[in-house]
Amino acid sequence: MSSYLKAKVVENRSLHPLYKLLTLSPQSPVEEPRPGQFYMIGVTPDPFLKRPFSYFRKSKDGDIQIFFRIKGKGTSILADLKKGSFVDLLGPLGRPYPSPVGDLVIIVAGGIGIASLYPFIGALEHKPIVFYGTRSSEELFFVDDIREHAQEVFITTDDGSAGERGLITDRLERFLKALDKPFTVYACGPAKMLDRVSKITVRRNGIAYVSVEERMACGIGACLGCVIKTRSGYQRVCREGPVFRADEVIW
Amino acid sequence: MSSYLKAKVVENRSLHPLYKLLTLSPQSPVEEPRPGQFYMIGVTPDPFLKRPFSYFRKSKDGDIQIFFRIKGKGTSILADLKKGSFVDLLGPLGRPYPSPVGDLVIIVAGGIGIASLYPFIGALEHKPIVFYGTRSSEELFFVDDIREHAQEVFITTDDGSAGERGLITDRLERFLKALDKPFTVYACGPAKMLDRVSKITVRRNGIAYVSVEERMACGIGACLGCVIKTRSGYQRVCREGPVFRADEVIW
Amino acid sequence: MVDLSVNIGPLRLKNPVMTASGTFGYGEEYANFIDLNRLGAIVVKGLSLKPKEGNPPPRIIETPSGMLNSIGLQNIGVERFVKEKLPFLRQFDTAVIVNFFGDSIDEYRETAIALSDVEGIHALEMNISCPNKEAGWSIFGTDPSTTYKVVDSVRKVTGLPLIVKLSPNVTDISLMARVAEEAGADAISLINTITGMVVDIRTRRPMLANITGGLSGPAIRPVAVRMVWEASRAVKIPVIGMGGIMDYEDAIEFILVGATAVAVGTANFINPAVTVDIISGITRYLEENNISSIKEIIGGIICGEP
Amino acid sequence: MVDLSVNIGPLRLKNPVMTASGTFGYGEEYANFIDLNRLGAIVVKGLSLKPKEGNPPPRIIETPSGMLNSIGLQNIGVERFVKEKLPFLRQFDTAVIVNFFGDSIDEYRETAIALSDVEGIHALEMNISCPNKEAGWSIFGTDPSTTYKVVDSVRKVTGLPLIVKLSPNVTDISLMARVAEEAGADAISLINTITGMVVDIRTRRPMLANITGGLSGPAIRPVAVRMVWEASRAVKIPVIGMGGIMDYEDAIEFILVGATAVAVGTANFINPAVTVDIISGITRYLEENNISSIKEIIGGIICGEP
Ligand SMILES: Cc1cc2nc3c(=O)[nH]c(=O)nc-3n(C[C@H](O)[C@H](O)[C@H](O)COP(=O)(O)OP(=O)(O)OC[C@H]3O[C@@H](n4cnc5c(N)ncnc54)[C@H](O)[C@@H]3O)c2cc1C
Ligand SMILES: Cc1cc2nc3c(=O)[nH]c(=O)nc-3n(C[C@H](O)[C@H](O)[C@H](O)COP(=O)(O)OP(=O)(O)OC[C@H]3O[C@@H](n4cnc5c(N)ncnc54)[C@H](O)[C@@H]3O)c2cc1C
Ligand SMILES: Cc1cc2nc3c(=O)[nH]c(=O)nc-3n(C[C@H](O)[C@H](O)[C@H](O)COP(=O)(O)O)c2cc1C
Ligand SMILES: Cc1cc2nc3c(=O)[nH]c(=O)nc-3n(C[C@H](O)[C@H](O)[C@H](O)COP(=O)(O)O)c2cc1C
Ligand code: FES
Ligand code: FES
Repeated sequence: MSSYLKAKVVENRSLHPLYKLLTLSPQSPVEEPRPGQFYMIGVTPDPFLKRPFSYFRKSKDGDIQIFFRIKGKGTSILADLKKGSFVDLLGPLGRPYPSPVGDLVIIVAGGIGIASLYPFIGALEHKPIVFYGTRSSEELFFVDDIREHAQEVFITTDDGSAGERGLITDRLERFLKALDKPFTVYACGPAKMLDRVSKITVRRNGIAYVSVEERMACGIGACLGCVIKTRSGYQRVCREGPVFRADEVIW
Repeated sequence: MSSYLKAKVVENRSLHPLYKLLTLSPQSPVEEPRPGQFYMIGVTPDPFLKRPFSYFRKSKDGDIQIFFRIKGKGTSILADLKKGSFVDLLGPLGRPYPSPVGDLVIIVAGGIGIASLYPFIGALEHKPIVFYGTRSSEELFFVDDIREHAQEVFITTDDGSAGERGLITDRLERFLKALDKPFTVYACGPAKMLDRVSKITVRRNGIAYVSVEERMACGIGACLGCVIKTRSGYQRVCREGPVFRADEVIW
Repeated sequence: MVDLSVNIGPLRLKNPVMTASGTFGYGEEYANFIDLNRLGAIVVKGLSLKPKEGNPPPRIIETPSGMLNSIGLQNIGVERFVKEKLPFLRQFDTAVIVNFFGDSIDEYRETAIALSDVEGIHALEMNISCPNKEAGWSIFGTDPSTTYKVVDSVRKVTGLPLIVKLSPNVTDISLMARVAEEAGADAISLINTITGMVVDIRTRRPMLANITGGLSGPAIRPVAVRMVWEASRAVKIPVIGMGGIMDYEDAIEFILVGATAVAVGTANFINPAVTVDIISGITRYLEENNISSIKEIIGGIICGEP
Repeated sequence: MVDLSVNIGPLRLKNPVMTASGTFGYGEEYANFIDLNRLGAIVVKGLSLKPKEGNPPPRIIETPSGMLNSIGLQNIGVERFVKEKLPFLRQFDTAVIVNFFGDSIDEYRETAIALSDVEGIHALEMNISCPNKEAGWSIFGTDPSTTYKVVDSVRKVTGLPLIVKLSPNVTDISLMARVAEEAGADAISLINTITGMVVDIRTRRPMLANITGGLSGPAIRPVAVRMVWEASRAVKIPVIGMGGIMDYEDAIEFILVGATAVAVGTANFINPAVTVDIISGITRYLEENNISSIKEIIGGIICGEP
């Protein structure tokens, strides 16, 4: 059950000029979010529509944290929110990451894609192997936390300022070539990355789940605005997703 | 010469739940305002249009002060402005109160109408007689200041909580009946009050100047949106006004 | 207690607040957020005889005080609606109005027939803002004679209250309102979305895959209010007003210019409980103004010298 | 240096940014805030042969992301304009475009004649969104045959570049664009305001004394962009795009969908220096994208699969 309520800004911390960690205290009871689910967050009257953000984690006080990157108008307005102000919060929404079947879980995060995968990494029974690619070392976040909950963390950056220089999908591909066990991949990041992850995984007979993005209006399945093309027709990212089986999605 | 510039909110003080004293520090040079002139003040993108406010006075530091009453959407947004935020400021605009010809100046202020008359009272060569009417004692402001610059101050309130109970125009009428000298009236307040002031003054062969209000878009005479009906046709409040000879206005 | 009930032709609604088609899914999406029993009526997403896939994404984009959509009338078709969605809606003491469309006069008629004897459907709303395959895909609702024909053919096959939903993309809304009335509509509803487009100057591509879409939300409200005012003066049948209603004040505004009921669309995306907030607000407004029935203020605008 | 110049038929503008009629007075009102020499063109407040008083106040009201106005075409008339306002405008190295209107075909023609041999007027823009006293005060620009007649009669009496300003309150903007072209327009401009209204629910009175007014500002931009796109694909003559342009990005959007030039209206009220900000912004955009002439991106929208 999702709810619609006011939430108070407890903190809106800058982790980088473009990345913020927003801590929200819901002013009425809310359902426990599960990794992979998201919230619609807004301030009226501007921006007009709410924006979707993944559940990132709970703060020490049990408040909801959102980790976001400033992209355009909506995220700029959210980035300017002061402590003590209020937002409209709708959620948790969408389907969470499904539990893995086997033991070997591979996580692939591109950029801000880490936001939705972070709580999933922490919640897994068996420590996963994490692939995390970003532009540069400055845009790598929470790596120590992740290491704690991971068997191993592979990092790539576009500029080589941390980990290997190059694409995270190339690093993943190399890794999978050397792997001879069944595995499940969970990926979140830019569409191009997800497409690539999907192809690589299929080639190695693995299963991949991807968390995809699309512009949203309602967030609750009512407007049919957020569809992506899948083998079973257009599916709503906010309702059937945001997590889809990669081989279902038509890129 | 009026200018368009950013101004910083130095203070936004509540004098009453509905009245605020806003202190603005212009971020570029601005022309000296004259009593009766006004500014268009806005914050983008909401409210869409700027709102007109009279020049009230200078702060000790030489900043511009605006005294306003919360009426609707625009004034509510201005009322919430925090210290350190910025507004768009256009002005000073319109024609100031003209200098009086004789010695006897009578000021008639209704409610927030005091905002535009306050600096005029202080600037007069000969101390005026001030009539100041409001709803109740709580909505009377700056009376001590005014007394300092006035020969005499007559106060009325709707509920009798300060001064006489009743309309300020009735008090004015009584006063004028007993007067046998030439006089000039300057009035600002609700349209009904101005109409009444105008009629009373005409009857006593006095001259009256009224500062009128109309909704505005441009503030600089370009849109023809702010007209009032006068004996010489529609006139722009922002350009030919806001101060008009009372006998020119068709109420 | 104030009386909120209104009549849309033969259909009695317990209050004048309904949902706008396409913004409220099939009702169930909002059951988490509001008690559906409180609504005057639920108008469901537009149906066609057969399921329809809709347009490719991206389908929506925010605009100043509004949004564009190009859903392309995606829907599950009459059969699945009746089987999968209607049973849920029958539980509620709220009128169910089925919005539908076709790409030919025949399809309109067949769809109306398929919907007409189904338990739990209380009225039909025909969306005529869609392309006519028999006329070069021009829009049914922008040509008076086509509008007459399609409404007339539906009128002849359904005994349900028939609401005709007008397109605002016309020169003369009064004319279209009169045509719908003459062709036998029990009520008209307006406005549907106004066609618009947005281009991304970085990629130089339209923001919607379909290039154009329909503008909704408060941006269009002044246009909607004007059209409802014009239309309601042109016809005797009840008018359902919509377009940018965000709160009870907006709803009252539509009622004052002549709407017997109102529909709330895009506002549901901003606040999923907005419809019940509006119903409470209208109740308060009537109480505070000592008005015993909402019917007293329908068309209650005062024009002319004060 | 990027080349910003464009041609509106026979008229060459140094850049594509002009002011929208009625929002820039007679130019002088803005001389405090910007260097008028920088503008592509100044379009002055609509003139009629004789002075016109306009509508009673209130004449304006804010709306979500926009405003309604019912100025009622108040103006000082051709004679006073030429005597009192034009000498000031002649000082600048900027094209002066005179917007005008009439309430009959004769008045349009006579006004055009009166404006045609005056030094310092570089083009005429005829506003056809106004009531025709010979046709029950219906709007000239909403009927194709009346539009043809009035444009044709003006075309025959003026040698100045003739811009026809279209009304958006029509079913088919492409048709109106073609009619204007066929009747001899050198260019078309659009959109004028969309008719709307707002009611005060406290007093139950319209917010404008005239009841209805014209909606402008960013609220209408998606509609304007769509209409400019449709119109510019329908005609060969240049199109001047306007409606809700607030910044250079919006201006580029209009140019990408086919506008050769743009006009900035309501935005002048928000920021009296916005026109020069837009000119600078366009210059920067072209430089950053290595585009040497604005002409290269006119109609440069990319549709279809990426
Ligand atoms: C289920 C889901 C979960 C998300 N979780 C997060 C998160 O945890 N942290 C985070 O930083 N971002 C997340 N996003 C992306 C975030 O919603 C967008 O970055 C945001 O909506 C952009 O809004 P804007 O107004 O700043 O940008 P706009 O000005 O609207 O657009 C800027 C750019 O962002 C793109 N964009 C706009 N809306 C979306 C959207 N809904 N999804 C993807 N791209 C969009 C636009 O196409 C454009 O390229 C998530 C998106 C979805 C769908
Ligand atoms: C030259 C001039 C000087 C002014 N000086 C002051 C001042 O010093 N202090 C002060 O508190 N107010 C002043 N006003 C009035 C002030 O501009 C309005 O109260 C304000 O614009 C209301 O905006 P809003 O958005 O809060 O109200 P809205 O929501 O727009 O409207 C609320 C009510 O205010 C009325 N209103 C809206 N705009 C105006 C307007 N421009 N003038 C009068 N009534 C309006 C509306 O009709 C409505 O009844 C002045 C007005 C003018 C024209
Ligand atoms: C996402 C979306 C989908 C819509 N789908 C339909 C539809 O299927 N049938 C229809 O008649 N109108 C449809 N509409 C139009 C609305 O019912 C309504 O007429 C319009 O949005 C104006 O109201 P609003 O501003 O309150 O949204 C849709 C509108 C939106 C925003
Ligand atoms: C206050 C005002 C007055 C206007 N007067 C005229 C006019 O006299 N003649 C005309 O053709 N258009 C007139 N217009 C329409 C504008 O020129 C323009 O077409 C319209 O406002 C859309 O552009 P915008 O959204 O940038 O304002 C007027 C618009 C406004 C807001
Ligand atoms: S955002 Fe409305 S259906 Fe997904
Ligand atoms: S506000 Fe535009 S002319 Fe006065």
